[in-house]
Amino acid sequence: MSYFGDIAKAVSTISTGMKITFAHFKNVGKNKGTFTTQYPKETLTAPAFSRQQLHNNIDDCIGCKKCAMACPVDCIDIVTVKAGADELSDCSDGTKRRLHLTVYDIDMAKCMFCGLCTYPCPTHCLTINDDHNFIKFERSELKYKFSAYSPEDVVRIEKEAAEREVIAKAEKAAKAKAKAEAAAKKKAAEVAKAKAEAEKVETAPEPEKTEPKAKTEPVAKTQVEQVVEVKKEEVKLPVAEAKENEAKAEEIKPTEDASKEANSDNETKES
Amino acid sequence: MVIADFAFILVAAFVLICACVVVFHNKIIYSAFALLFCFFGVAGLYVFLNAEFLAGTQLLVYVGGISVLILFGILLTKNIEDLTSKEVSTQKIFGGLISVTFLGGLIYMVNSVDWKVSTPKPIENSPVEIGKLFMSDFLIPFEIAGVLLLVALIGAVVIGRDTDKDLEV
Amino acid sequence: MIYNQLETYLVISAILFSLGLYATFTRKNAISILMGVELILNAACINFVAFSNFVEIGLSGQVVTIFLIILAAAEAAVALAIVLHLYRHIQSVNVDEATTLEG
Amino acid sequence: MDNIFLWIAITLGAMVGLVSVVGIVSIYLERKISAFMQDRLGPMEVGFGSLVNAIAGKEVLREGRIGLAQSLADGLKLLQKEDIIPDGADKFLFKLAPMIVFAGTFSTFAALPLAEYFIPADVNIGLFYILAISSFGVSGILMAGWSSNNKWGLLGSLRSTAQMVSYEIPVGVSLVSIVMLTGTLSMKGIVVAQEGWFWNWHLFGAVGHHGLIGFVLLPMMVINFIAYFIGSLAETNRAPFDIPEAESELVAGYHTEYTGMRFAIFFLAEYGAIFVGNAIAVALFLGGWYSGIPAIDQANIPGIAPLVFILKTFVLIFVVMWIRWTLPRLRVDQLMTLCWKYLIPFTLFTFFSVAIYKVFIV
Repeated sequence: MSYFGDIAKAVSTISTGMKITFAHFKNVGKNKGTFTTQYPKETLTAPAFSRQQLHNNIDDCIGCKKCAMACPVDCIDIVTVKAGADELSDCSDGTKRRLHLTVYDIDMAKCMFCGLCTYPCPTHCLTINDDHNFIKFERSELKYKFSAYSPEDVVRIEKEAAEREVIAKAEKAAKAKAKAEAAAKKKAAEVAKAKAEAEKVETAPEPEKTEPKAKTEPVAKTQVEQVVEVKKEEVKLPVAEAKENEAKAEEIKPTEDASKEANSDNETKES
Repeated sequence: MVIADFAFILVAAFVLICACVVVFHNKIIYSAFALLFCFFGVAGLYVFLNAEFLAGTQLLVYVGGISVLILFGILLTKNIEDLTSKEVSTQKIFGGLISVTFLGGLIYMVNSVDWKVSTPKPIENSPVEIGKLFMSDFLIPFEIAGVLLLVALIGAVVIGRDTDKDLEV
Repeated sequence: MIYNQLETYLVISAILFSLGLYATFTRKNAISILMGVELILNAACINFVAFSNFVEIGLSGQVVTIFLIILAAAEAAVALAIVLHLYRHIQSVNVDEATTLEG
Repeated sequence: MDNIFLWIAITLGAMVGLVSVVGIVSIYLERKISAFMQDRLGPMEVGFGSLVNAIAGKEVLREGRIGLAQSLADGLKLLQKEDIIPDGADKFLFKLAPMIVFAGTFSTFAALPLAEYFIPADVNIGLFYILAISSFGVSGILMAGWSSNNKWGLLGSLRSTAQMVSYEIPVGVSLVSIVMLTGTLSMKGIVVAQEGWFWNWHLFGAVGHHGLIGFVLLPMMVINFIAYFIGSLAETNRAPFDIPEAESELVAGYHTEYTGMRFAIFFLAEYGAIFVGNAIAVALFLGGWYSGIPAIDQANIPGIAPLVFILKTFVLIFVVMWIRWTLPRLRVDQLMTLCWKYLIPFTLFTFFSVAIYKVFIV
């Protein structure tokens, strides 16, 4: 009897399966039931805190190279040229900029999206955002160039910097000369003084040595505190940004979220 | 009809070339595939002989069955990389002599005998007529053929089994 | 009018027959010999069908050919089973090496 | 003379066109249906307009396409691909194999009765011819598998051959029942026997022609139809019987090593074989070009008969695809069990029943 029982079982199980697939077949295209997006036309917003694309706001960058040092895979390439006084505007938070960024390249082919480079940035100009459209035809195109200068500008800036350096060197040399002369005069004077106070008391230097030690310790503590405070600010900032992003996403596409919820409902039902 | 002649020459040449490949090619797998095409060409010859039903049978049994069986046999019994088959020269000479003698004799016979030929006329609905013949004039051979097929089926299974292992179970 | 002559078919079948004969004589591989036998059977089939077409004997020739095809199928199946068995015994399908009956 | 050549050329051209169109449409349908059953949308980008624009080098608009020209674009892509022949392959057989597989499928189209006067070759042994010539493709598959010098190819082709040869028995026996009932092997004759209302179709026991006693035939014919349908699935290596090209075991089976146009030919042949298998089912069980309502058939609307036939066939093809995306793959032993323990006994039973009906009742 199991022979016909098997046939009956086969018929019933096959029909059950076919019903399920046909139900799915019918549902596609309606509000529920499609799990994919038509990618180039419509894109999903990446989840909050997701690390996709590095972006540098070059107007705020002071060229400190802290990001390049923090990068574990050395994907950030920075070349700076010293700028003249007041040649560059200040950052949005008031930090002075003293360096021209002739090269600021991030190779996203090397990048491992750890986000470590964004934490040490003192002006918060290097951020990691949720733009995930990385499609390029050549690997070299994945090298994002953030420098605001064209090649001609770079040449000009380097030339100016070199001239300035020459001037600075000359000034320095002059200064050094003057200093040396002054030092020589001083030395001569000291020598004269020394000769005058040739044989006097010798107990004075001991208390002078202990005093600077006592002074340095409180200074160090205050530095540490400052660093901690800065870090706290940094931690707060991304959270606020993320909240803003979420709010924006909700404003723009409430329907999509609703459909997503429906999808998740479907999934739970199926499972 | 020139077209029919042309087509016939094509088919006949195809059959003979394939048969030559079967006999003379060194790679046995090539012989097997050539045999397959030879059967196919023979089916074409049957069509020229107003035997469409037989052509279909030839295709179904020879091309779809026996050729595939032979191919399976080759793949199961040979090292697939080494599919050449070597011949012995003395056998070649004697075999060739006998075959050529047979060929000459047969062709001489074909030419010398005065065949009582009538003009061929295609038989309408030949499958029905063949079926009627099976059920009347050839009933006993038909039954025997059925029994023979059954015997061959069982015999092939029994012989083809793995000597002792399966029989003990 | 080549295609409409009995002699043409007879000659083709004669050539096929002698080729099959040559294969059975010279080949050492058992399966090759089987192929030669199949060629010979096909030559016979062509003869039967040709006579059935050109001589006033009705469809008997075709019926006999069907029996031939049945025979060939049965023969091929059994022969291949034997060849496989031979291969298992002597690890070869060379008929010259199957010498256990020589004593 | 000239007329004959012209006739041959037209017929061959029409058949090539039919095979290609059927292949392209089936591939598109397969992609869409599989997508819908997996909650996707499938190809949506390449419409005919965008394809023309892309070839002409103009800007490609993305709006409003549902991917209608996707399989055509795929074909064009495959045409341009490099033709790779593996070093260890047997070059001659490797090149020959796809042609033979395609020829095996292509030749079967010759006897398909698309309409009463629209049969490329109305042979009086039409059904037998289709069965016989489709077995020619088996050797092509074996050839492809062996010549590509690839273990997966060889295993896949051996499996495929074993499967096709064994499933020819239930398919053949179930078709012989129909032949016995109608008394003809001609496809046209079999279809003409189902003229009239849809209960005259063989699936419903041809009640109209045989009277109320025809209801005896109804269960037999349903069993026959199901057996034939399962058998044709297995003969065309479709899921759930696609162990010859089981991706998880054999990469792609016998066409693992094939690329570019040769692969496309295999693909086309596969879909052509599916069409033929289902077209036979339509012609033998589902009334062929008759729509099932006499008024429509007698209205003499030009082109309605082939349309009805092709529509019915594509309904069955939809079922084939539906099954593919529902059922898991069978094991080899399950495959043979289904064939020898279930299909063959059932088809033999229906065969004897129809014989008894034919001899004693009609």
